[in-house]
Amino acid sequence: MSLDAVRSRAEEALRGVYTGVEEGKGFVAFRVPAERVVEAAEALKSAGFDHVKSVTAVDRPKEGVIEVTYHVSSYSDPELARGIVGITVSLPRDNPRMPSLSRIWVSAEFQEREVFEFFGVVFEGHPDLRPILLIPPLAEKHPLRKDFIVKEEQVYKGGITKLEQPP
Amino acid sequence: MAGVVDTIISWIFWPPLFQLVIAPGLVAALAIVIFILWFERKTAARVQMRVGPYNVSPRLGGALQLIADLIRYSFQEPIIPKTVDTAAFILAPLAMLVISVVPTAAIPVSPLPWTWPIPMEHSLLVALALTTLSPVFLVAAGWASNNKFSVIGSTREAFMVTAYELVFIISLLAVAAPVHSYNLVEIVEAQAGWRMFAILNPLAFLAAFIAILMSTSGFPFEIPESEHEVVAGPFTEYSGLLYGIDMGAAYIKRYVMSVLLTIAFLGGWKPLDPQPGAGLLAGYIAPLVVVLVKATIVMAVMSFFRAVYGRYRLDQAVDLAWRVILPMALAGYALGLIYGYLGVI
Amino acid sequence: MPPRPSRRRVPPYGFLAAVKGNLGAIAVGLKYFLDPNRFTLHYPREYIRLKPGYRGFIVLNKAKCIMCESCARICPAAAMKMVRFQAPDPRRPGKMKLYKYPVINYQRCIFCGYCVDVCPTEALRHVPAHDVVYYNLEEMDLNLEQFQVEPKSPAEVEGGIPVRYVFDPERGLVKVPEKGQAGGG
Amino acid sequence: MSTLRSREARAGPPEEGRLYVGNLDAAARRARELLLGKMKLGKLVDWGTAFSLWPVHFTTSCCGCEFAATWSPRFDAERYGALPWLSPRQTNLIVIEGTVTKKMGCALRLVWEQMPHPKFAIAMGACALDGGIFYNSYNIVRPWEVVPVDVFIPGCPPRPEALARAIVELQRLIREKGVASKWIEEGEREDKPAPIPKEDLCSWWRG
Repeated sequence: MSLDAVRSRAEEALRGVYTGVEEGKGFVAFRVPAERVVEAAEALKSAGFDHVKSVTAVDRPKEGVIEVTYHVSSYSDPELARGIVGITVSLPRDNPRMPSLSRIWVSAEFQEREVFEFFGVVFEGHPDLRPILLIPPLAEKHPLRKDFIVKEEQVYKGGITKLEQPP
Repeated sequence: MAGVVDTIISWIFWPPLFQLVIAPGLVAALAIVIFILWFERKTAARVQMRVGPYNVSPRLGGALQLIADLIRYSFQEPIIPKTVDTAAFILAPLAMLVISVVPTAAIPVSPLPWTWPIPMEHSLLVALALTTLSPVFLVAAGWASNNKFSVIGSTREAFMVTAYELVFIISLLAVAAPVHSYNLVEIVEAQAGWRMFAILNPLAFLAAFIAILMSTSGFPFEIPESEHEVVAGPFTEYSGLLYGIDMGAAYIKRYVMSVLLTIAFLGGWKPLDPQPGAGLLAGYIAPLVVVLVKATIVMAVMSFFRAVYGRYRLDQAVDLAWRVILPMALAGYALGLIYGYLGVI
Repeated sequence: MPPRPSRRRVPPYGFLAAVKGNLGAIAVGLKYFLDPNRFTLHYPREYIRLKPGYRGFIVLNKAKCIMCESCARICPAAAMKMVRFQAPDPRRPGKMKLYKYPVINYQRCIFCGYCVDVCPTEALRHVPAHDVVYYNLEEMDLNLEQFQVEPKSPAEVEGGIPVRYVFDPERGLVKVPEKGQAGGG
Repeated sequence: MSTLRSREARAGPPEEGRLYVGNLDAAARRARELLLGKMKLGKLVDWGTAFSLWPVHFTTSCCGCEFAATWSPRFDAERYGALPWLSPRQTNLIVIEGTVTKKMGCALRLVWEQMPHPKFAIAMGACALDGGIFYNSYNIVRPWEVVPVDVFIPGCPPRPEALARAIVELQRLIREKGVASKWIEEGEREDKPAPIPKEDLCSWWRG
């Protein structure tokens, strides 16, 4: 109920830009093409969404895309604070590049760095695109991509011991 | 034989030496500070429904805890970083320790003239002047450490100095006004019976009490060393014995100021009244013990506040000092002037 | 739910309120100073006996184990592993049989109790011991013999007194000695 | 990082033009022999160190709650003389609580180097021993690879009694093995070598 107002405000701002809508509980996401994301972000910012709550990404190796989602909300407008609006961008997996939104929302800066080091998404125009949590040899491997292998152990310890008597 | 013993006793109890080195000077100060630190930890624990230091000596209730801490500090590695000014870094705590004790030379503990280390007419002023010296070395210690936290802590200490020194001096002058004298002996002699200045002039007493807490980083005003904000304030780089000296010097300063407070406000040796011609025991040791017991009680009350109060911010403390405590001290001084004009004492 | 604007209660302000507040704080401190309600557990001399069902250290009863590997498979930290032995089968003479038993590595065990829950024959069970520490890492990686030995709580071994805490409506938590038997058992 | 100046002075010959006050080196050695050999100072030092373990706590995970509970009124660990202190220069015990990531490993090493000898370390919880449920993570180090750990506490997280037991055991270790007095006798405590050198840990750190 309360999300409807947020949704209508966001739809009004993004009219003509978005290509699809997904809705969850207290959350609505608009799919935006990568080349128009700056335009969409500026429209949302002028509509009153003043900060980014989180920047996340999902690696989909079968479809060959990495989807980057910005969750934006508002502190200044209590009506908009009732819901979270997402803008989702699909990027090609072999060369994920998109314009940085940290010029529009300053709070996106650190989280874009995090997405950069964990998924390898390059944010063009980011003021300081360095790894933030990982240290250099690991930061180039992008550990949250699906093709990064973590070591697993089996349930057996050692080999098989030959005994004369049952243990 | 008896002559030899008498000579030795007279050498030990030679006032300039005895007063500075043994009591109420360095040795008594260290003993009382060790007791007070233990008392402080136990009091805080008691109010917080804990036990406090205990297992080190279960029969004494953990009274040896500070001895253990002292031993551990003495035999730990004294780290002297390469970036510090070595001479100032080492000398500042030592100077602070020595300077903290020096005011006891001006504080008489008995009315008999042969017990005064330096016979002087304005002993209150001299003692006050000497107590204001030690913050300089605390600031120097922080400055010599060449560490941002030390420098911040030193700056906070400097702010606090400007806030409390005036309060302390004015509130102690409120005692000198009604007596028409700066001589501590005359001030004590004026407080006969229950007419001690803590009761006659509670405003000045409270102001002086809070000023002591502020000057020695007592718990509500533990701002220079507040460990949640600046790591350990001016002592961030100090380790081992030097840190022990640093901490000890702050507490010794509090002790010396408590002795001064006892003399000026709480009647000094007053239940006793040594007559001229009294011997060593009745004329020197007994009044000294009374003064030390009173000063210890004052310090114990200060330690109790650790368990009650939270820490002030720097701006709150300075604001409190200038806006509340300073007018209170001035009102106490005015009260002292009225007493002096009316000749109450 | 969006945050609702809360109405802040403004504390009383002014000189008299400050004096009253300070005196009240000192009075409360004095009350606890004079009559402390100290409920500290003197740990090496006293200890809290754990209730049944506490997820303490784990011990194996080898006779009950049916070598199903469920415990090793469910372990989220890969702390429980199966050790394998090949030995003659007592039922079929001349044939060899593969025996598998779990062992545990306390370096990794997070005491979640999944292995105990999943064990179909209750061969694994929790022991009410929780205050065991080690000097080196090697002795934390148990072998099959060590895994069957029931670990003892050092406080119990050293002859501590079991105590328990009850809630007193006036004084809060109060420490009382455990009823019944003292010492171990 | 930091040196004992007297050790530097002892190593080299006295420079010319300096005020040279007797054989300070030999005097110091004789004083040390007298104090340690004849007056049994070592036992006193061990006693003092054992009952004055001031922990600096290196909280990175949930074990910090249990650390707080150990110093709370119910399991008051100040009974052992252990006072939590937030400045590493004045402490002699570090309690490593929880997962140490690779970036935090450098911080752990730096804090460890700030502490004066003799110093001790307690690793608390499954994450600090072998990673716990993060055993196969790409971004953790084991604290015992970074600093020499004296006592290990299993658990996730351990109960406060377990941390209290670790302190009691550490006190026993110090008093039985004489770790603190050994440091005075030999000048340097023999550290178990940490497997990861500092250069690898702090390669990213520009400080």
